[in-house]
Formats: sequence, C-alpha cells, structure tokens
Amino acid sequence: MTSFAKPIIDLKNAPRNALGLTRQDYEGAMSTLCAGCGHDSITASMARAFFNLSIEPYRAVKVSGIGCSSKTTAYFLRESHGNNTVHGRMPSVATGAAVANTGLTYIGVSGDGDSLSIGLGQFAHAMRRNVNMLYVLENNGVYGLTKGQFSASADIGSVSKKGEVNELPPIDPVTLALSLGATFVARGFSGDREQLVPLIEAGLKHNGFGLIDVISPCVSFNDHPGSTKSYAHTFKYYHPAVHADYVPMAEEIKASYDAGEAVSVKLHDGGAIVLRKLDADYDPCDRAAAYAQVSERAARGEIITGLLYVDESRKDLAALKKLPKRPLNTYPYADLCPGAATLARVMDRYR
Amino acid sequence: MTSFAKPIIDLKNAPRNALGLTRQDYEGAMSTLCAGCGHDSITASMARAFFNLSIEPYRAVKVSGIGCSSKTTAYFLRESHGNNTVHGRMPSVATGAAVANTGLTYIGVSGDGDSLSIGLGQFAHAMRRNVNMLYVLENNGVYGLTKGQFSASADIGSVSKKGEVNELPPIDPVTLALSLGATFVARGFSGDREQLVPLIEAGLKHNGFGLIDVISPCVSFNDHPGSTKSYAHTFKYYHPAVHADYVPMAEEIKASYDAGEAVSVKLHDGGAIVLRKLDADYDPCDRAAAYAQVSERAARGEIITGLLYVDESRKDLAALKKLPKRPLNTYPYADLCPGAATLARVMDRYR
Amino acid sequence: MSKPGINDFTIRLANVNGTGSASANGLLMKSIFRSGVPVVGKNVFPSNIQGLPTWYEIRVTKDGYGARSGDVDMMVAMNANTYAQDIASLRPGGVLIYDNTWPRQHVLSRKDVTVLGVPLAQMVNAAFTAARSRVLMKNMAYVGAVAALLDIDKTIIETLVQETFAKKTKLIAPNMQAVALGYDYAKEHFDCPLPFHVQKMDATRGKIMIDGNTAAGLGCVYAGATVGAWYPITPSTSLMDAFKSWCREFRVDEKSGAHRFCIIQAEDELAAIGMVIGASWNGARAFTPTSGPGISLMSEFIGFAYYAEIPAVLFDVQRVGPSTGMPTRTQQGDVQLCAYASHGDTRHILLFPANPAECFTMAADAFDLAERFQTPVFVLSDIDIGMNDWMVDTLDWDDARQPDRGKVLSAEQLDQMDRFYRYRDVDGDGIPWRTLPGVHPKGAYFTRGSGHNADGTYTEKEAEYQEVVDRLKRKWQGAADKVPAPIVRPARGGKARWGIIAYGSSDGAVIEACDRLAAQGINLDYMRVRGFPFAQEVSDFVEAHEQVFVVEQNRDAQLRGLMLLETDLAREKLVPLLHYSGEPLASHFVQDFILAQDRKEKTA
Amino acid sequence: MSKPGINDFTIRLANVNGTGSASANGLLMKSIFRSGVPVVGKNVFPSNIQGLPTWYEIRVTKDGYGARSGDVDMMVAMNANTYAQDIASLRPGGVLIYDNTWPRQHVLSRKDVTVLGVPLAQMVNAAFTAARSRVLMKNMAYVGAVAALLDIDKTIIETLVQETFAKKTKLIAPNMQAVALGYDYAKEHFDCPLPFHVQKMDATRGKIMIDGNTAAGLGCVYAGATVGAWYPITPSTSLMDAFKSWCREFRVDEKSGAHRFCIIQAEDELAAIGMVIGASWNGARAFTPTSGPGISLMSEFIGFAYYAEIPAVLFDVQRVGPSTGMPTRTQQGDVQLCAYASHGDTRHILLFPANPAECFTMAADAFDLAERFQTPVFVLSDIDIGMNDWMVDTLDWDDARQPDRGKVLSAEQLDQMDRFYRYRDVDGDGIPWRTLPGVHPKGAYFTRGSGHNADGTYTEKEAEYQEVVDRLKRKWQGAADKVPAPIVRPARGGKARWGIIAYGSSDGAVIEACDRLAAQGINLDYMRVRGFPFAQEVSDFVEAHEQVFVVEQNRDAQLRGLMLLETDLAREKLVPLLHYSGEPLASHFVQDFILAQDRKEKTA
Ligand SMILES: Cc1ncc(C[n+]2csc(CCOP(=O)(O)OP(=O)(O)O)c2C)c(N)n1
Ligand SMILES: Cc1ncc(C[n+]2csc(CCOP(=O)(O)OP(=O)(O)O)c2C)c(N)n1
Ligand code: SF4
Ligand code: SF4
Ligand SMILES: [Mg+2]
Ligand SMILES: [Mg+2]
Repeated sequence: MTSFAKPIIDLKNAPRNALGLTRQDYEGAMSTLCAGCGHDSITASMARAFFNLSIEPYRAVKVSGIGCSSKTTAYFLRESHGNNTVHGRMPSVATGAAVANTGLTYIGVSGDGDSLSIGLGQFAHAMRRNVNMLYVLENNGVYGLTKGQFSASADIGSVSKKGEVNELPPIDPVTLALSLGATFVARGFSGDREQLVPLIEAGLKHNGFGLIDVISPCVSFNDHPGSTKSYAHTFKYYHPAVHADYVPMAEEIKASYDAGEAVSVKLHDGGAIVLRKLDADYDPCDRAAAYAQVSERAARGEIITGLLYVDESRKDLAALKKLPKRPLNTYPYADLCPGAATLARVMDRYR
Repeated sequence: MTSFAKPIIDLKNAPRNALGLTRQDYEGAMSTLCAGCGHDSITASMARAFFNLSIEPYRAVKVSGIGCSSKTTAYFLRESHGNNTVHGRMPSVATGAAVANTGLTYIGVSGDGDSLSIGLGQFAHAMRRNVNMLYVLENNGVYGLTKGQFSASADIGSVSKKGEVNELPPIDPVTLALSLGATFVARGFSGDREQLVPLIEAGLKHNGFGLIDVISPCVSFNDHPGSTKSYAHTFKYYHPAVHADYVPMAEEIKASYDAGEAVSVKLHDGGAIVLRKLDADYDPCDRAAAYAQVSERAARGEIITGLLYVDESRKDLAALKKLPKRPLNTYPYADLCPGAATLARVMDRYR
Repeated sequence: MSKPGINDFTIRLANVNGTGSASANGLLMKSIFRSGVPVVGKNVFPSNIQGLPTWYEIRVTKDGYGARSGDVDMMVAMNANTYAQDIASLRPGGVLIYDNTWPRQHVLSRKDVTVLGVPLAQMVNAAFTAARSRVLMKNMAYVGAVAALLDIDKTIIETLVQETFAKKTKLIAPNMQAVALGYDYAKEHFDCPLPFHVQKMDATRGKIMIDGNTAAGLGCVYAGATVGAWYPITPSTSLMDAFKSWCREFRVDEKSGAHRFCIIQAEDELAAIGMVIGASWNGARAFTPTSGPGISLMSEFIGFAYYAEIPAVLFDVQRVGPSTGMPTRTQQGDVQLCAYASHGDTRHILLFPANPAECFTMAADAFDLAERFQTPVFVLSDIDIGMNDWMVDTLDWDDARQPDRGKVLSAEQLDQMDRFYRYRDVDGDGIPWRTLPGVHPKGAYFTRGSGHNADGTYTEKEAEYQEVVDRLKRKWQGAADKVPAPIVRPARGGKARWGIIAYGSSDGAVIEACDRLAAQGINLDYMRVRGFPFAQEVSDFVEAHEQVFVVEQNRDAQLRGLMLLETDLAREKLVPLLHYSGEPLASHFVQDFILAQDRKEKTA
Repeated sequence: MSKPGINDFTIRLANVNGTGSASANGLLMKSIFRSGVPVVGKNVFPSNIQGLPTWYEIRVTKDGYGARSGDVDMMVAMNANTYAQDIASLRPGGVLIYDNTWPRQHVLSRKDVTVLGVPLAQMVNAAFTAARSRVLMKNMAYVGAVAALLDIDKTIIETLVQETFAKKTKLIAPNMQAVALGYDYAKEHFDCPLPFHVQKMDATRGKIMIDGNTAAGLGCVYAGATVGAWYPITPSTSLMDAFKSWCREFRVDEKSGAHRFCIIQAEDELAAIGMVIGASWNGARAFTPTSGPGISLMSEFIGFAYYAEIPAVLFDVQRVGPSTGMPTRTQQGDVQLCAYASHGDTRHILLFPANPAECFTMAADAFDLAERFQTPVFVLSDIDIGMNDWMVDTLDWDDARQPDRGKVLSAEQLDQMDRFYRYRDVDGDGIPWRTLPGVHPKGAYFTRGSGHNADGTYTEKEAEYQEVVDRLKRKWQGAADKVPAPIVRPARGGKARWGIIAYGSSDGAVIEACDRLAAQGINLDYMRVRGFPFAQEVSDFVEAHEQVFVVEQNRDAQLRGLMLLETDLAREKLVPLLHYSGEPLASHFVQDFILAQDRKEKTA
C-alpha cells in the first residue's frame, strides 16, 4: 500500500481527451505490486477507460477492501478520493457514499478473497440493491496479500503453489451475479485490454451495479502449471462471447456499426452500449439463457468473457430510494430541518 | 424462546418405530410461536421424520440461529442437544460440531433473515464445504421476530403488512444453492406434510449438505393479501415437481416402485432416495437443467417444490478433510499427543 | 413503603402478549396524563410475538417522579399463567382486579388484599361476536373498570379513543361500548372510587409523553441527517421506524415525490455501519441505530472510522447482555465496549441521554460532535428510555441553531491552497481538516485504515505512525468539555458529605431517592454524567465528597471503570451501586442501598 | 551506548522484499547460533509481497539477552531506496557494507563509519546467469562477506546450506559458490576479522531457535487439539501453517491416510470462531489463530461463548492497530479488547507468553483453562514473538501430563443422575457441569445466548438471570490462581524501592535494562505478569514498592488499565512506560526512561 510519487513528465504531444486532459492525468501513485501482476494491467485499463470517457478525475470516487487488488485504487486517478476500507466490506461503504452523493462516479475494486469469502454477503446485497457503481473483481483464485491460500474462486482440481489440490466448488462471480439479479455482468481478462477497456467504459456508464469479474493472474502465488488462473491457462481457455462498446450518443451508433451486426442497449445518459456477439447464439439480454450458457462453458472448462448480461430497465438504488437529482449531501440545512414552528405543532400529538 | 414443559401422556397403543419409541419421544417443549405459524408445522414434520427413520433422539444435534424459526429447535427432539447460537452464524457452529463428531446427525434450522441477509456468507460457504447436515430454511419472506421487515427472500411486488412494496430482487435459496454447488436442494411447504416429511428424511440421509427451503407463512406479519409468502398465495402457485422418498434398503425399492416410474439414488448407508417425477421433463440429477427449470417456473410466478437436485457423488466435508471413522472427539489423548521422545527428536531441527 | 394516596400509586397490568393490551394500557396511562397528573409507564414484554406474559406498569405520581417506585398498589391480573406471581407482587392492602368469568383459585391465596372480580370475558363475549374483537375489547373493558375505580374522567377516555381511531371511525363506538361495560360494572358492584385514585391536577402542562426512540428519530431529522442505515434489532428498530415516518412527513418533495433522505435496511450490522461510514465520508450526516450485538459486530469498522477519522453516529439502545441476553429487558451494559470499541488503541465519544427529551437534543449534538471531531459518536440509550413513554418537557428547537459541520474545506479554500494534507494538526487542537469527494481536484486524498502519516500517505515508519495516534489521543481528550456537561443537583438539605453519580435512565430513580433520603436526614449531592470523555467537573464533584455512589445498570460497574481509567480519582471514593436485573431501576432500590450504607457506617 | 565487542554487537541488513533475503539472513543468524553464541533476530518486513524495504537485525549477545539493543554496529545496505536512512542509523564507528557494483553517493555522507564496498552484483552476475539466481545468490554472497568479516566458521555455513537444500541438493554447490565469492572477496580486500566479531562459545547448548507461531502450533498438537479454524491474517497465518505441518507429521494414520485433525480455512473470522465454538461445544479441543481485526470481528461470538459457557482457545498474534494499522509491525494493543470483548458484562481469561517457549507451554495451558472454566481463553502473542526466531530452552514435555478436560459428565455419570441441570453451581466453584451431545439422553440441554437460568432453561426472570451472571463473575475470578503465575526476578543489588512490571515480548528488554540499571546503581525488582485475571501476587508486588513501572507496547497503557480496574492498587504507584512505534522493544528504551525518571526524582 506504500505509494511512491510517480514522476510527472510533461508530454506536449500527448493525446488529449474532451476535457483536454492527457493519459497521465488519469494515473496514480507508482504501483507496489509484484512485477507482472495482473492487477497492474487492470489499473492501466481503468485509467484508460476514464481517459476515454473524459470523466474529470476528481468527480470519481474509488473504494476498495483489503488485498493486493484493493491496493490498486491508489495507482490510478490520483486526483480522486480513494477509500481503502476494511477487508470484505467495501460494498457497504460504497453504498453509503453513493446515496450521499449521486452526482459522482463510483468504482469499487476488490479481490476474489475480499468479495467471495469474507465479503460475500455485502457483495451479493450490493448487487441486489443495484447500487450505481462499477465493481471490478480482480480474480486470481488466491489470497495474494496473505501469500497464496486458495480463495473461493479456485477451481476444482486447481493446484496450489504448495501442491495442494482444491476440491471445493468455486464460486463464480458471474453466475452468482446472474442468480442474484445483477443488471450488468461481465467478465474480462487482465491480459486483454482491447476487450477490458470498453467493458469498463460500459460498466461505468451502466445505470446500476456493473460487475466485471476480471481474471487477473497472481504471478507470485498462482501462475504455475496446475493453476487454472494462470496466464497460460487463461489464454488457452479464454473465450470472448460478447464484445461491448460504450458509444456516447445515439447518432454515433448508427455511424459505426452496420445494422444487424450489433445490438445496442440505450443508457440513461443518451448513449448506448453496443454489443457485438462473437458467439452467434449468445443472448446477453436474457438472464436465464446467459446463466445457462455461462455454466455450460464453465462445465467445459472454458472461460467465457465479454458483457455477458445487461439490463438497463431496472431502477438503481437511487431511484428505488426516490432520491432527488440534487445530491443529498448538498442540501442546505434549511431544506432538512423542519424548524421550531413545526416542532411545536407536532408536539400536540404527544399530549 | 420460552419453553413450557409439555405434559407427557402415556399412550399404550401409540405406534412405535424400530427403536420402540413413540412419536411423543420425538417431541420437544411447547411452542411459543403464534398460533398458525408455518414453523410449527415444520417442527411437527421434523419430529415425524426422525420418528420414521428411527433415529435415537440423543444422537441428533440441533443447531439454529436467531429468529422465530430458529427457536423451533426447542420444540422437537427434547432429548437431543440444541444450540441456539447467534444471528446468521449457525452454519459455522454446525460445521465445527460436525467435524468434531462425525457420528451424530446434524440438523440446522434457520430463517430467511438468518440465512439470506446476515448469514448469507456462512450459508453459502457451508454449502460449498458440503457439511454433512440437514439445513432447513423456514422461509416466510419477513423478519418475524423483529416484527415484519422484508427479508431478502421477499418477492418483487410483494406488499408488506404496512403497505410497502418490495422492489428488490429476491434471493432464492434454491437457485443460489444450485449455483454454489450444493448437493441436495429441495423446496417444501409447511402446509404440505405429505411432501415435506419424506423430503426431511431424504435430506437427513443424504451424505453432505441437504438444503430444504420450506415456504412457511408468518401469520402475524406476512399472511395478508398482497404477500407472496402467504398461505393463500403459496397454495395457489404451489407446484410439486419431484417427489422424493427415502428407502432404507435396496430390496425395498424394488418392492415398492414399478420400474420406470421412479429413479433411485444410492446412498452411503445402503439405502436410496427414490425420486418420482411429477413433472415428466424435470431432471433432478442435472444441475444446469434444474437451475433452468427452477428459474423458469419462478419467472412464471410458480413455486416449484420437491427434491429439485441431488448429487450423491461428491465428498462431504468429513471426506474432504480425510476424517477417520472414529469421531475426533473420542480419540484418546495418547493418539493425539506425540509425546516427549518425539519432541526431543524434532527439537534438533531448531538447532 | 409509603401508603398509596390520591394521585400517588402504581397500577400493574399483567397480560398476554399479542392481545393488543399494550395500546389499551397506553390509553389508560394517557388518560391520567390528560387529567393533569404526572405518570410513569413501563412496558415489560417478552422476546416473542404472541402468547407469553407481558406487564405494563403505570405509576401515578403527583410529585412528578420519573421512575418506578417498586411497589404495586393495583394489579390487573389478566394472564392466568402468571396469576401466582402477580398476586404475590401486590403490596398488602392493595387491590386485585381479575376476570371472574371463570373461577380462579389463586385469587383466594391472599387475605390482605382486596379482590375485585369483573366478568370481563362474559360481558365482552355477550356484546361482541368476532374472535379478534373479543380479545381486544376485553382490554378496553378492564380499562373502563379501572377508570371507574380510579375516578378517571370518562370523557378523556372518549377523546383518546376518538383520536386513536381517527382514521377508522367505525371502531370508536365499539371501543367506547367496551369501556362502558367495565366502567358500569365497576360503578355498580364496587365502591368507586377507591381510597387511592386520580384527581385532576394541572401538573402536566408543557409536558408531553413520548418514547426515546421516537424523540431520537426526530432529533436526527432536526440535525439534518439524511442517511440512515440499520439492521432490525430490538429495541432499536422503532428509532429507525420513527425517523422514517418523520422523514415521510417532512422530507418528501411535494411536487416530485423525491426523498430528501435515504434509509437502507442493511443485510447486517457490519453493512449498516459501513454505509454510515461511506455516507459520512462523502459528506452526508449519517447514523445507525442498534443494540449491543450490533456494536460487537461493528467493532472492526468502528476502529476504521476512529483511525481514518470519519464521522459516524451510532445509537446503542442497550438491552440485557451478554450475547442475545434478554432482548426486551433494560441494562446499561455496553458502556465500556462503546468507550473503547475495536482492537488497538481506540477511544470514543459517548453521550448518555437520561430521557426522551435528551434523546432528541443529544441526537442533534451527536452529529455536531461526530463532524467536529471526525470520529464515531455513540448515543447510549436503553430500552427503558427508548421504548417506554416518558413524561418530559415539550421539545423545542432554536431556529438559529446551525449544525457544526466541522472542519471541511470548501472548493474555494482548496483552490487557494498550495497543497492539502489530510492529517496535519494545523490548528493545534488535534483536529485536522478534511475534504469531500468531488469538490476540488486538490482535495483528493487516500483514506485508509492502514498506517498513514500526517500528510495522509501510507507509512510504516515509527515516528510518522506515532505522530498520528498521539494526535488522535489529544483530539479525543479535547472533546471532554464539548460533550454535554454534567448536571449537578445539590442536596436540598445543605452541604452533603456524600455524592451520587448516575447516568441515563437511572436519573428518575436517583432524584426520587435523594428526596426521600433527604427526608430521612441523609443528604446527597447528585451529579448526572452526560458525556465521555469526562469533563473536569466530574473529578471535582467526586473530590468534593467523602464518597460517591456510582449508580449503574450493569454488573461490572462499567462507568466507574471508565472513571478509574480516565481520571485521577481514588478508587475507594467510588462506591458501585449496581442494578442489573433487567427491570427499569426503581427508586426504592437506590434508597435502600444507601440506607444500608448509612446504617453500616453508623454501626461501624 | 557501550562499544561493540567480541560476541557483542548488532548487524542490520537492509533489503528489498521478495528477493529471498530473509532466508539468507536467517542462515547468517543461525551460523552464529551454531557457533555457540547467543543471538537475537528481528525481521522487519512490509505489508507487501515484492519490492518494498525490509530489514533484518541480528544481535550477537554473549550475555544472552533477548531483546534488541537499539544500536546498529554493522549495516549491510542492500536497498538503494533506504540508503540514506540506513546509513544514518549506524552508530559512530560502525561498519557499512554495500554493493559497490554501481557508484553510490550516499555512502560518502558519513565520515565516522567504516565503509566497505563489495562488488556483489558484479561478482554474482559473472558467476550466474539465470535472473532469479542472480537475485538470490547476491544474498548468499553478502552472507559470505559478513562471515569473513565476523570470522564465522565457513563449515558451519556449509552445513546449514546442506540442511537447507537437503531436498534440492543441486542447489548446494551454487549457494556455497556464492558464499565463497563474498567470503573470499572480503578476506582479500579487508582486514578480517573486524574488531567486533564472532568467537566460538558454548552458550547455546540446550537452546533452540524457533518462532512463536511454530511453537504455538506444536503446543496445540501436544495439547490434543483436533480442530483448528482460521481465516488468513498476518501475523497469525504461520501458526496455522505450523499446526498443519505438525499434524501432517504426527496425526496422519499410516494405513488409512485418515487425519486425526481437521483444519478449516473459514470464509472469515466470524465463521472461524463459530467453528471453534461448535467443535468445542461438541467435545473437541478447538482453536483459532488471528490478529486484532479478527478479534473485533469475533466479538459477538466471544460473548456467546462466555455466556453459554463454551470453551474456546484464541491466539491473538497482535500487530499494530487501530484498524488495519501496520500489519507487519508489533504491538500489544489488544489487551483491553480481549479482556472484555463483546457487549454486556463479559470478562475473559488471558495468557501472555513472553517467548516461543511459552507459546508452546501456554498453548497447552490455554486448552486446559478453556475446558476447566468453560469459557474463551486468549493467548496474547505478538508479531515479534510469533514471527521472529528466538533463542529459547529446548522445549520439553512431561509424558505424565494429562489434559484437564474440565467438568464433563460421562454416560455412566449421567445414567446415575436423576436429572441434569446445565448451569447449577453444584461444587461451589462457580463452574457448572456440562455434557456432550450424543453421549446420553439425560445429558440433553438447550444451549443459548439468550437469558437462561441455572437449570439451563430460558428465562426472562430477574433473579434467575442474575444468579447466572453473578456465578459467571465468580467463576472468572476463580481463574486468578489457575492462570500461569507471575514470575519475579528480584533486583540483583538487594532490596529495591522500585519495581517494574512487564508482559509478553517486553521481557528481554526489561531484563537487560534491569541489569544495566543495576550496574548504574538503580535497583529494580521485576515481575512478569503471565495471566489475567491477576493473581494476588501482582497486587502484593506493587504494594511492596514505592512505585512500579508498567512496561507496555501500546499507547493507552492497557494492562495498567486492567490493574486499575481489577485490583485495589493506587494509580500513582503504577507508572506507564509505553512503547508503541511498531518496532520490537529495545532495552535502551526501557533503560533511558527509568534513568530519566531517576534523574527527575533526584533533581526534584
Ligand atoms: C479482517 C481481516 N481478516 C484478514 C485480513 C488479512 N487479509 C488481507 S488481504 C486478504 C486476502 C486478499 O485476497 P484477495 O481479496 O483475493 O486479494 P489479492 O491479494 O489476491 O488481490 C486477507 C485474508 C485482513 N486484512 N482483515
Ligand atoms: C446481531 C443481531 N442482529 C439483529 C438481531 C435481531 N433479530 C432477531 S431475529 C431477526 C430476524 C429473523 O428473521 P428470520 O431469520 O427470517 O426468522 P423469522 O422470525 O422470520 O422466522 C433479527 C433481525 C439479532 N438477534 N442479532
Ligand atoms: S502477490 Fe500476487 S496478487 Fe499480490 S501483487 Fe504479487 S502477483 Fe499481484
Ligand atoms: S411472528 Fe410470524 S414467524 Fe414469528 S411466530 Fe408469529 S407467525 Fe411465526
Ligand atoms: Mg485474490
Ligand atoms: Mg423469516
């Protein structure tokens, strides 16, 4: 969690986004993770997605639990607030933050240990509530920071570095999310930024809880032969099913995609998520079908990736709670306190 | 949780089971639940199943959390130890107890609040570990004991007694269990003992974690029109799919069922669970198919019941942990302590 | 024991829960209050929904004392299962009322009380047909009988019934009919009124009857709290219920229907406090109501908020521990836990409301303190305060009051700064400045529960770590004179050798005990502690006395423990006076203890 | 500061974590131990896997002191990122060793130290090709250079290398080659040995070097524990790892492969303690190792076990709090939390091992106490004890020792009883009898965390509730003379006015400080507290002195707090001596504090 200041180099010709910011403006402190750790690639994708979307860094909020993965919120968006909470309980902090101010963009970063063991309850209930946030689960099948114990996402038959074989069924965040009513369920791979960056963009723009389960190999404790979360294994069994792009405005969609080739899902902000099926028979808009297809692939040992399910029709937590447009934390006190006269009036009920 | 002593009446002609015990021997203290509470019917079914199976009451262990449902372990099997633990954390206590002594029969009783909110993590992980126990989830869609808040199993659109409408997607214990690799997944209804008693028997005999989600209406807080967990609603949308019977020995199976009419699943103890499909196309031995069918019925508003999935092939926790036949808690100290000479020997490694 | 008299006696009503008796009993109490006579009401109910014993105690106290007396002058015995114990609890000369529809052996067991049988079931069954109405109307019938015996104005009861059923007017007539059944029967068959009875006074003007949870919920609204997260647990549930209904009344936008509040029923207490921390960190005033088990579960997060310096308001409506304990009985058993909750070196701010009125004011104070000191603040109520209706002064509010949002840098301030450092003690008060997300790029910092230095960056360096935790201790100490100050009630009879300290719901019993003891020549100065860390006055008060009784509703003398840990006071001076049976403290208990102490001293 | 001398000096090695330096440094330390010279080793590592600074400190102490001295005589500076601070920490006249493959400006910054450059990378890169070997072999090369400078017998190193790679013999040669590179370079270029160096002694016979977690794991095996449940957390993880490997060695049935133990990696700490409670309740000896955050999370369950009277053994390997704090740094910050964990009135039994040998014995004691008193017992270790290799007496075991399983009724006993009542105090010692499930029909009872009476049935009755909690308090008090007794080390120089109290890992530093202070004419009696509740001796010790320093590794003087709460001792006598930076306590710190106190007194 130590953070070294990264030298900021001024690149005159660096590409700039709509806000005039460069990619560097989306970076954070120097990573202290192991060289080659999958999480660092995700960090880079995260920064890129924010750059692409031209979100002002200070209007984003990063929340995380505890673990190597959870440290990474320090390594991108240096200008946004980060909250590195306690182990497994980030979703509740994110939920509280999200209702306090609906005007910001919320990103949760967690690990498989953080989300699927100690944090399973909070993870599940944040999905149920459809908290408006992007939740990136950096999934390496182990507890990295505590040095290599199996996590609950370890596959049956996966072998640990110490040679132990996991015999417990894995918890798959994707099928779990589907069965709990999540509204945006995706899987990516730290090794495929082409796919991951647009997934993050789409997840950020989705109205509600956007889950991206990202296979993210741990080079120190789970990248050996026998591991099913290694780079080698993931590359081998990796299967992209649905590619997703976020497109800011309806017109642009027409321009960039031929009819029939892609489906588009309209978003609240006027943009859309454009889905290109790589698997012709995959239907990312049918929850039951998605569940069936994901489990079937999993049974065959394949790792299906892409935007596996999306539903923009459900209310997010803010809507469920009938929150006003104006963030709760900006209401002037006068709009919140009923005042002395009202108090005097209601007191009559207690006589 | 108050328990009144029930008068014990000696019935000379009462039916007796293989141990020579009467049904009364399987009863407990007088219930303090509301008259008509579904939980009381489940209690009666529980006692009946134990009677039918001729299990010595004192060789059973009852564990529960906190809630009206969790109180019920006091109301059956007066001669077995009960442990009314803390809210939502019964599965861990049951797990510890089960590994300490593999020779007893373990029953966990919980509620939907206890299991699906505060206890979701423990519930899920006990299933993953395939702890050898029967887990009865007395599901009424509300927090009974704290007077009627929605629980996580409340259906979308269900109306509370105070008139609030639930908009959050329910957590269905059955689909959750299927997606987490549970090995025995059933659903019953407190109002149908014909179905429930044999389900309990089968669950007790199953080698591993046996989940029975029992719809159990709360007459005080969730039995009104608008509730989807009321008696009326459940009776209306109730759909038995697979009937299950426990049959003690292989020969008996042949005797009681015509070939083709039923499938039987062999158990460790030499007996079998005999499944009779009420839905011709339901396959309780295919996890993915079961998931699909359960969700489909749920989407139509139907409550599918019966033994929805069973898999006797997976190791239970005791087997995963390579526990000996002899219960751990009965080993003589000499078999556990390596002794002074051994200690002296290993000390050399530290020089 | 003094004899019951006009406007000075106690009625106890023994019922079965789930039969609607609580509202009938509440109505009875309120009718006395409306007669201008001060009352104290205690509802003793089981952790169960239906069928178990429950008691309601109404003390009529012309002197306006706020506690149970400990005596029972009239027993309305409606629960056959507890007859024996109910009859036994009646003082000699008391009056027993029971339903004589069926013969009851037990009523004959005492010769020293007046036994009045009323055929309640018989009358009610004759008058009403529906099963549920019969159950409910029996309650109203005994209310009628008691009203007659105590000479309570029937029109007051009628008004109350009308108010209660304002939205279901059909129910007014049958309820009044039931009251009349009992009333008329009593008038006809007994000498009404009894020697002790109600006589109109004017001692409740400017007073209200309210429970602490309702008042605390209202306090949160007035404090400007917008986010409430909780997990249901007796006896804190009704606090959030109250907040919700106040918000529905005051905070729903008429046009859009938008809510200027957000209440989340969390999946458990860990999530509830997590949500509060998230919302507070993000600049909303947020709180969670809970009880002991919830605090235990929140412990890890409490330490996080302490160390990362995030405001949070927790209401602990205490119940009997340890563990699940007796969830519907009262105790002050979480004082020490709340003071030092979480692992590592931690210490927190506590407030001790003594009654519903203070639940209201201290709710508001709690948010100010939490934001000022950027730390968790606990309001330690209990089930007695939280769930019983207490007579208190009408709540009022100063419209000039502005919330103290603490040291939060605005966008303008940040703009003018070179750089922002989260944990520097720039003002020398131990309190750093904080920033809110989304306000200004310069405000960004990384909040963490891991080691950090004054600049807010990660550290594992000894000196940097210590600098922060040392400041945290100073910051906490700085709250000693910011929490509500202790209140001293000097002995009536001049200078006192002895003092007495109490907090929370013990207040009423202690005041009464002081008065009664003074009448017996034992003079006590009384200090009520209202906050922790302790103000200097607490030490001064103890120093000024030979010995001080510390009244607590727990086994382990927990507040006294805090005094031992946090002041320089001599242990010998602090005499524990402990009551922890789960019943609300009665004045007799305090009085008897001190009388015994006095005797001991005199004989020693 | 005394000058370094033969067998009396400290080496500090600054490395980058994830480079394999810890094993090389451990080997260096062990080679000195094998030379018969006592050593103290402290590994200071970051909460990170790779790339951050880490230090290893080896104190060579012919007098056999057990703590850090606080000085650094030789610095092996292998981490460019911490050069500046590493060089600064060297005492004047010390020796700096660095890799001079590349030019380093910093080494020039101090004129008062001897700077020895060794071209480690250059030599190693020339000799080895694989990237990972180059990293690892550089470590072995500096071990060689240090060995030469300190005159450590190279054959001892060779034997250690052989033992280390007994299963990968291919690695022996390259490792010895790397050692030789450094060794020969030093011999050739420097005056070897240095004035301070190692000289063979015979002071480590009968001693071992072991870490506390390994010893505690072994203690659990010897205690007959069969169930361990845990959730990974630094620094307790290696305790369960050790238990597992001991069990694999001793508890696997040769024929069937069956395990006479069961270890469960729980989903979190709440589940871990739940499993322990379930297993203990069911008659197995069960335990969980954890650290501060785990105790916070377990709080609710701890109260349940306390109230329902279920044995449980918890190892709290303490780290720096609050919150996540500094997970790889040491502190004694959970003392108060463990003593009173959970809501309501609760109090627990604590044991304080001071070194790995006591981790072994107290692990065994903990199970006896937990079963005897039917309650949670905490073994409060810390990261210093738990994860550093300490020199202690060889562990031994008395084969006659039988576990105390406490008051558990057998089937035969139950058979002869009329009826069994779970919570009656039949023996007057506050400890009731319990039964195990499945043993006898008469043994059945209903365990609950809700109100229960002495018979074990549910109650909401005041007197019944109180009877049980009052007995619980008596029971707990009864443990005062059953926990390991305090150990007194009388002042060497005769009667002492002052005393000093410490516990746990502070022991070594305090002993040394006492000796050094005695040499300066300041006499101190030293008592090491080993258990809570406190034995009477603790009070007696304090009473016998004018003042007593209470040495603790926390900010808030937590053990002193327990003394204030649980004894009659005067506050003024107990002077807090607090160290809480996260570094293991050094003897200088204690000594300096007391010297200052002495000066203050003299000038006052
Ligand atoms: C309450 C608590 N228990 C245990 C720990 C120790 N701990 C730190 S990180 C971690 C697991 C992290 O695993 P994961 O979330 O998969 O992250 P990764 O390091 O693999 O990215 C654990 C158990 C803790 N910090 N807090
Ligand atoms: C830690 C904790 N939080 C809250 C409670 C309060 N509580 C008791 S039972 C219950 C919910 C019970 O709901 P459920 O499990 O569905 O049981 P039911 O009463 O409906 O059968 C709650 C929240 C508690 N006992 N402990
Ligand atoms: S230990 Fe694994 S997860 Fe952690 S930083 Fe290293 S490679 Fe990444
Ligand atoms: S409240 Fe509901 S769940 Fe509880 S006992 Fe009554 S009917 Fe049953
Ligand atoms: Mg991981
Ligand atoms: Mg329920």
